[in-house]
Amino acid sequence: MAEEVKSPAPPPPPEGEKKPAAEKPAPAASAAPAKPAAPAKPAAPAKPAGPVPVPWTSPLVEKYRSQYGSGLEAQTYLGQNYFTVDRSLIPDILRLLRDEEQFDYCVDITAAHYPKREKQFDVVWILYSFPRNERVRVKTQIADGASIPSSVSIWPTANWLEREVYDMFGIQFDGHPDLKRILLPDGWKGYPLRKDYGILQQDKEWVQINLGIESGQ
Amino acid sequence: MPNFIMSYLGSTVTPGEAGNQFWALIYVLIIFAGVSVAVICMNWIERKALAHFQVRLGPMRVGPHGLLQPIADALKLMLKEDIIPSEADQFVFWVAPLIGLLAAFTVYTVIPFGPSQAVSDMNIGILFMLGVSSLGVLGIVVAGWASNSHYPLIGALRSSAQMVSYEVAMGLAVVSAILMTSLNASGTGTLSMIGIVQAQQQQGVWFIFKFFPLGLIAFVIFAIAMVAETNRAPFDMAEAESELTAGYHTEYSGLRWSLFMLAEYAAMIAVSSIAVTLWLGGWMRPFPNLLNAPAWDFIFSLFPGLTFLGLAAIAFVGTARMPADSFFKIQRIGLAVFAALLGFIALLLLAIAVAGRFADASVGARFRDGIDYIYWFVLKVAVFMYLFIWYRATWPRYRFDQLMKIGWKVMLPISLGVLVVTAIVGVIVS
Amino acid sequence: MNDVSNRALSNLDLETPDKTYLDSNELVINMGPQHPATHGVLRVILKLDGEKVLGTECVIGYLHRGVEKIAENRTYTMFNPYVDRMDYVAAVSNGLGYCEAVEKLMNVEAPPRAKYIRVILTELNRIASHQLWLGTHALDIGAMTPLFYTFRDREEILKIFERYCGARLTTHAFRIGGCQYETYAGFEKDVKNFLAFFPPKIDEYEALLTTNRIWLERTKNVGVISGADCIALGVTGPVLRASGVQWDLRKAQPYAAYSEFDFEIPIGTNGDTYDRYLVRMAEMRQSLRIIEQAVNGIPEGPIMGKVPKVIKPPVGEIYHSIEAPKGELGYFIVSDGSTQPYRLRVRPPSFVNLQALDIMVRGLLVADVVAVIGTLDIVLGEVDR
Amino acid sequence: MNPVMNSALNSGMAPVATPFFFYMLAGLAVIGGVLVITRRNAVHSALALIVTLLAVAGLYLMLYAPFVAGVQIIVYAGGIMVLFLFVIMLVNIERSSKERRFNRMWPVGLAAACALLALFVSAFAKGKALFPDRMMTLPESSNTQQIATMLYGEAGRMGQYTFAFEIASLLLLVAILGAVIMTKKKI
Repeated sequence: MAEEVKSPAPPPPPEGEKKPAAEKPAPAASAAPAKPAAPAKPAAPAKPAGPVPVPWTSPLVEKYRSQYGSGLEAQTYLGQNYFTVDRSLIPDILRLLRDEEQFDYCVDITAAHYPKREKQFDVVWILYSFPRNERVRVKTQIADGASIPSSVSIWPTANWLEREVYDMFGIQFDGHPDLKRILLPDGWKGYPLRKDYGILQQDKEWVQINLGIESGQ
Repeated sequence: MPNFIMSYLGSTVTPGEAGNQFWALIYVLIIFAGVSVAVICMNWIERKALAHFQVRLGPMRVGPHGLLQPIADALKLMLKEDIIPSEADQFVFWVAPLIGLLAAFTVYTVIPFGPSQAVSDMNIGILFMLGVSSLGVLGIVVAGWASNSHYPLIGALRSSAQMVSYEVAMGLAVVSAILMTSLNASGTGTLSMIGIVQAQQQQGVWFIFKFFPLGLIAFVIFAIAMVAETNRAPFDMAEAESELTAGYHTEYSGLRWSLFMLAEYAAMIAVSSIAVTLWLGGWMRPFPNLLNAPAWDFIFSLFPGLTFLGLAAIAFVGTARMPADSFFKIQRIGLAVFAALLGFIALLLLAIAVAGRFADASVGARFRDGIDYIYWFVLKVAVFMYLFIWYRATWPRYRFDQLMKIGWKVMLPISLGVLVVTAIVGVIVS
Repeated sequence: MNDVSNRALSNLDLETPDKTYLDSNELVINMGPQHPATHGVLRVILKLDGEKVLGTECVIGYLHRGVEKIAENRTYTMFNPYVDRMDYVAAVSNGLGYCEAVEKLMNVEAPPRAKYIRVILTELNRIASHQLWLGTHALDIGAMTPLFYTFRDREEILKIFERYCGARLTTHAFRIGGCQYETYAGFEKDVKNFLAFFPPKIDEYEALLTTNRIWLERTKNVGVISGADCIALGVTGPVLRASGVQWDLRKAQPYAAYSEFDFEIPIGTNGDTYDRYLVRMAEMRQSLRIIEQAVNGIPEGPIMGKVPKVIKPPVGEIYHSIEAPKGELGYFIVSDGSTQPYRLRVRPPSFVNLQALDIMVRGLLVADVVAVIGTLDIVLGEVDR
Repeated sequence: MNPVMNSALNSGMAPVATPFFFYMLAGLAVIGGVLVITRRNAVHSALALIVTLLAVAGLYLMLYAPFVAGVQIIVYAGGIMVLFLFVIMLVNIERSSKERRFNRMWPVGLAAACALLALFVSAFAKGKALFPDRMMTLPESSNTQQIATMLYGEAGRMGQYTFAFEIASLLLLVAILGAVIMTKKKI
């Protein structure tokens, strides 16, 4: 019961993360619109590839690139900018973004699981700057079991958001004041948003002990 | 035998004064039944009135316009399982509602529904009333403690602090009214409930209008304090359902819970009676000294009958307006019977009024007057009851500290000031 | 800023020393998950000194349904109705955010008429959500009557929803690429009737509350939070605006057709419960303004954009957020080019706003906790997802 | 014949002041007092104390002192006992009920009780000499006014106890202020 129901169509580990690096200089101009989602609709069914990320150029990026070099990539996809940074740069980049670039509002922290990749997890910070009215995402990849510095000291709002990421993916945040499960009960085993966790799977032991029923399904 | 009954009915003294214990017992039973019925009526009226304040219908299913709803509720509560939490203090849990009920009902022994329509005219009447009604808080405190649960405990703490605090302002307001009773030739006042009303009669003015606006201020303070004393909105901190689920009676259910409700409503009627007695002339009809011709007596004695006639008319109109569907047949018949009953009572009262006018027997006239007194008293109390409902529909709830602030920092100084000024004015006038 | 983080971080010591809490003045009580004023199944552990709140801890997740996991196992179209079940009092807003996010990911755009319909319904929904908030909030503070008034008037909005799409609460009104349904005959008349019907009703609510002494005492200077604290804690929506930050995604980063309408962003000054009340009341009036402009200027044309039968966005990821009645509602979608989202993350405003509860209620009384929970306007379906 | 007047005449002036009522109230007071000191649970003790206080109030009534009885109910049963309960509810009943009830002071207490008993016995024995038999006159209705006269005096004349009363009031006022100052950190 536990394992047999996997997602009906197991999604292939996307290479979307690798692809941009390869195709970076290629047909950028044609597809990527500058600011809003362009009215030009792709004749969708025919073309498999939609718009692709293009390099993001701005003074901000130049500054950071000169500072950190290869550990940092800046791209734009559909008008949304994001950094892909090395895990080791994370605390510095986040703090700089808040202190110097006025990204004072941490909208969200989340993650995505790519089980076939060596570094299984993408951790994503979505930031917003009130003075600049601008969003930016910061992405990093970490391996299963690796931890990542907590950003609670940068944005207090990260407290619950990181707890949720921990709850759902099992990613450890170093320096988090109270890293424990938030949505699931404390004794629960398993991290439901990982791809190897089936949609009908549950912690049967917990359910039987705490709810006194055979199965929660 | 009729002579015997008539001698009671037409008596000029209370049974307590006469020292007739059997007669007193009858009065006690009548009052107990009357208050219980009043509470049931109040329950229905509150639900209906509140519903209409809030653009809904209220009970409509049990009986025509939900008239039998209180009875159905009472039955349900009596038949419910009596749950005592296992961790509760069994004995105290059991005894707590009785304390509240006892305190609420004992008060009625001195409430004067008329110059002789009271169980007893204690010479410390008002003191006794305040004292016994203050015992009611014991029931609440003890109930909250015995439940051995947090919300009831907080409710009990709030309630005890609140009631003790508001008793102070209440007592001072009462004293300023009692001071006014001493403004007569002999210079001696009275604590007797009947005496207080008679003092108003002698001075020819309700104390609410005495030394305007002093009497009015004292009355307003009392009117506010009595809402707090009875734990009603907007001072219903002790049972604030959004904060403490149900406050001190969270763990209570069934009959025990209904005893709390009974005590609460009985206490509401009791404090309203105090207010009516002290400031609104008690049983007196309007302008008893100005319009004192026998013809006026007769006209005013028609009021009880006319009131019931009006109620009967409302019920009849309600019957006529019921949908003609056969589904409503029983309800229609029920309402018609109810209307007829009201009409019958109305006719009876009118007959008594007419008989009292034309029968020369003094006993008959006194009997008529007795009904008159009770009618006016109940009418005045009913106004307060309606105000209680109105408050509840209109106002949000005070926070506990704000409540205490008002009690100690606003009401207490004002009532103290009113007391002092009343005393000074009284000395100057006399 | 540091001050905020310290306060938000300071851990609660909720241990009861030696079970003799009655001895000391500290009392730990559980508010919820079954409690009349926690708006669902929120459980707040309160540490009290008498009635003063020393600290709180929220225990959430009682309504967790794994919406994000479900999304990974459903196609984009199939997942659409699920979003209605998050913030079920503002289902239309949820649907709008989701549809727009997927549209953005597919790089298509809804036609103008669909956008106008979306705006009308979303703003009606905002009013309905605020009405529900007002009723329950007032009930928490002890005023029973506004609840019934707001439910009476909310019915008019739900009737419009029902006529439009058949459902009243979980409407599923929009589809990826536009709207499924053309407006019904008389839609505009219904909306215009509502526009005439509702302003006096707002006045009625305000007559009951705005200048009510008790209401003022219960809400003024209660649950104060500064704009800087709001930003640090990620609090958005009316709570942020009541703290004096004039920020509304409808203006800051316009979506749907909001850039075409003239409206104001009401803000408060003190960031207390009363200001949040005023801001939401003003927002209802502004919503009426938007609806009026939209219904008068609604263009003719198709209601569905050119989207394929099978929704299959290209590989990539997108974050799109809208101004839901509670705050910023965001969708972060990662697509692997298949018909199902590879990862779908919902950024729920209620969840993030609830985090501010602790610093808002410290030092207040139990009664204020109830008021503050009410004023945060959380929906547990969205907090727990 | 009017039965009302009849019964009033038959029962005389003091229908309730019978030995039965006296012994009932006195017994209640004693039982309550014993329960107060023997109950382990402080709330039970407090309830027993309330019973005692109410019984004593009844005895005051029998002594034609209704004002004192009323004050007893208001102040002691209604006010002070509520505050007692208020405090008791905040202490830990479970732990205090496990503690030893009688500490080392019990011989002193016993001695005091014995002395009191001896006093009562001697008073009872010499009662005839100390209190002349049946000298007490019943006031016609109430002694409230007499109390007032003693405390406040009559027109222009100071009462017997006016000075003592005012001193006591002042003392209480000082006590109130002291309590407020001690509990309030900032005024």
